Amino acid sequence: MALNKFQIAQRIAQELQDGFYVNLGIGIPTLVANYIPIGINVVLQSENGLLGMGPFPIEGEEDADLINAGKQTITTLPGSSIFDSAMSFGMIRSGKINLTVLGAMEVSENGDIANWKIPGKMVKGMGGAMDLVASAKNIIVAMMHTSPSGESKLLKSCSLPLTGKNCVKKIVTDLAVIEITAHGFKLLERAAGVTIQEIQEKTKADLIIEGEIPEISL
Amino acid sequence: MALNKFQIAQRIAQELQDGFYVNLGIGIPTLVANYIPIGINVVLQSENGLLGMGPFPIEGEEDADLINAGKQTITTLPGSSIFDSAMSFGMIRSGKINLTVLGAMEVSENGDIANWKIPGKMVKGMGGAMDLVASAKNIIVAMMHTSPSGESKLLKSCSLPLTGKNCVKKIVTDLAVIEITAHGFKLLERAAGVTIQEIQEKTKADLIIEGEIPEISL
Amino acid sequence: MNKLSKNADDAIKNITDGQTLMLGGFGLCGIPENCIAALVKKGIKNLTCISNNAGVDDFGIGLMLQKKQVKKMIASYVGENMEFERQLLSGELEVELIPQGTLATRCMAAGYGMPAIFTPAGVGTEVAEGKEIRTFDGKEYLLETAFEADFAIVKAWKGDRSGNLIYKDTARNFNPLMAMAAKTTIAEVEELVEDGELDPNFIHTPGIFVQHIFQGTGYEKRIEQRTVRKVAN
Amino acid sequence: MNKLSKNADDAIKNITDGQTLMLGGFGLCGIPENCIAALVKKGIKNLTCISNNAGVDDFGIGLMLQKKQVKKMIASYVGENMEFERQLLSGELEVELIPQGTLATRCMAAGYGMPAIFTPAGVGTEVAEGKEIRTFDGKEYLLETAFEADFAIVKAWKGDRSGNLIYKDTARNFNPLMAMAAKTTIAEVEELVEDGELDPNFIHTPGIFVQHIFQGTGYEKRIEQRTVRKVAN
Repeated sequence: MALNKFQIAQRIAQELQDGFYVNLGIGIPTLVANYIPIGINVVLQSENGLLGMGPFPIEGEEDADLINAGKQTITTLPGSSIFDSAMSFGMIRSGKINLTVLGAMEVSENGDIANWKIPGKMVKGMGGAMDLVASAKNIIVAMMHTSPSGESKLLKSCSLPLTGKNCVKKIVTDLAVIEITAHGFKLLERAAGVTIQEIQEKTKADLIIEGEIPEISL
Repeated sequence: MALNKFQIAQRIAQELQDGFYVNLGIGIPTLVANYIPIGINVVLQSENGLLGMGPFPIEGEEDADLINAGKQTITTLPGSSIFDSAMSFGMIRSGKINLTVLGAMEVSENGDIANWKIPGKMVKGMGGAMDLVASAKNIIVAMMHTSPSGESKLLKSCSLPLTGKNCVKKIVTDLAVIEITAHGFKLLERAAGVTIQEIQEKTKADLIIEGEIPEISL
Repeated sequence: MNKLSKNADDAIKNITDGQTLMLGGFGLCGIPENCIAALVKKGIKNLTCISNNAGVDDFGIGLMLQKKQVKKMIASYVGENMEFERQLLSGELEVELIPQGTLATRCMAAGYGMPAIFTPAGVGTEVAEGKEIRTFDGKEYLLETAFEADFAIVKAWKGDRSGNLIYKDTARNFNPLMAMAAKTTIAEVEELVEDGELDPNFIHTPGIFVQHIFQGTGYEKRIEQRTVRKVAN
Repeated sequence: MNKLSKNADDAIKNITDGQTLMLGGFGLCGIPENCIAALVKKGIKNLTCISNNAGVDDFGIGLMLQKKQVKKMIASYVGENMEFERQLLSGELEVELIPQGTLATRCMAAGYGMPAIFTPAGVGTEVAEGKEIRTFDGKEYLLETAFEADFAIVKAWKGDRSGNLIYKDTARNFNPLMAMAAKTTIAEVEELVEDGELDPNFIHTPGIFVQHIFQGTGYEKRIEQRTVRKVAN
């Protein structure tokens, strides 16, 4: 059975290591914060200028001056720090963020990602995504395997304008966990009950299959 | 009669305008702070990271954590601010300092300055002087007209390694006030009782003399 | 030198049609509400605006877009604004979308007297078109130039007569960068205090960067995404 | 992850011969006294040190020079140190003197992931020899590369377990820049506090840049130029 978005987030949370500084994008990536394993301390960065992002405020304690990059009201934690946008992207560019999780519209088998523009249709801008994908060493994409109309979002090459080239390291979808290797998409895990054949059918590029492919365990 | 170093500082203080941000180098330039005209408010920058440098502390109140670029204990004033060295030189490079006063070993008629090195003899380093002279729009050199051995410090071209090129706008010495123009040293004022002839004799480049040359009034 | 302006109208009085303005804020957080209102009231036109976002339809820079005061918008994310999208798709509005870190660093470059910076953001994308690419240590970077702006308009929490500013929490964002980056900087503050009331050791923007300052009024501080949790048991 | 070191010996334990170290401070103000003492005690050799100054003969980096632990010194001003001058003129010590703003900005470039920066400092001087010169808007700039350092050793006033640092007054200087710029950063602080005791809004160095932190002891805080005035009447 395919994973729902919460389960995708839960699977990604298994990638967290103690002491990681993590940037979570808007959408499914944000949910990863709810599944941080016990005993693992991670510090969440919000690129508008905060390290140590805490949970949403208690009702009535919202502060317009304290938001995350998704413009949501949030809180700080003991050990938090606030800084300006240049320092924020400074720490991103200099590789201090250990893990970046973001959504995508398309990912290609060489790790290109497209998630900011549909020509003539959607013009929202790239925000901080281009800086993040150009700088982070460890980028995981969280997304549905196919578009609402059933098209594969995993492709030989992206059709939409790119956000970054050769940058994605891993993809976690509702169907599978896939690593981007020098030779293309390598299937690491599959959703419980989902066959390799189904994943291949919904992937518009060849999957590398080596040995037994275990089911995703949550 | 030639000016002493206090009078040189006093003459330079006449160049201050209300609201100026000023960087004063070590030596005679530092003394300028003692002659700020009444009604003129200037803010002194110390390039180690302070705007609004105040006077020396009252005896017993010295704080090792509060020094100026000459490593002297100082104080802050109401309206002061502290910042790191990158921001300090950021404001210098972006031209926010209205006036820079520094000493020199040599100045040439095209505005080159040498003040950081005597090859094989003195190796102290340039500190912030190269940044200051490369960035400031308004640079006044405060120095004796001649070296202790009587050599002119105003030259056709500098013999010592340069600190910066084409940057000095004005020179105030014990003998004269000289402007650097596109055509060379232009004599603006002379010390009381000092003749134009004496100044020319002690200057190793031609002086431009236009009209009456008034005496320096303090 | 007196940096105090009476109010927003006074502070913006030298801004004229066709100029380039930087406006601080991230979304609606930390935006100069008073000055935006004054710009709308005065009806200054053909502006080039540099700001991370373009407000929402009825607040922030969105108010200036409604009045068609903006000729060109330089921003990183504009997804919150339908009027913006309409003007863009119809060709009424010129738009340059650039990566958020590039936006921040091009401000910093201007403030720090650096004519250009190198960033990897946008390499291999349409952002790189027409730009110089340079390889350092095997990695490609774009050469991006410092912004040139006539005015920066920023919002701070507290400020003093010398122009020193401190910001509150994530309302800091682009404000201190833009404050350093323009020919003239206007700061509106929630609370204007006397010199000496702010600790010199905790100033975010030193006064040297600020030419005009005033205490704003009636801050709405609209929240875009009001997210809360229930009180824990 | 635990960033706490027991003391200076513990904090510097991974530093080895031949590495490049950044050391914070301006003159003797804001220098990491405890770590310097530990480096001297351990006798690590062939170091390349990046620091604005080289201490005085019997304090600061001067102590490491006395023990001939420094192979190369990168600094902007070294006029306070006779042993330094002796080693330099005798050829025992390799020295690179660079403008102070260039030193600061090359640190910042490393911390901000910018491989190089442009500065006008040194154009037309021997500092420009062998360097790329580029003209922007009619003005010449040198291309200066970001520093690469194995360790940064900084001194702060207060720090917490997350590695957040605040500095006191002009003891800030190069410390926050170097803290961002090396592969590994060691911070010694006068007062180590629990997370939550420092106001997030007034942190000078966010903890992400700091890998090891400890509370130093016995700070001498030597003053180079004790200048005072008499009490006013």
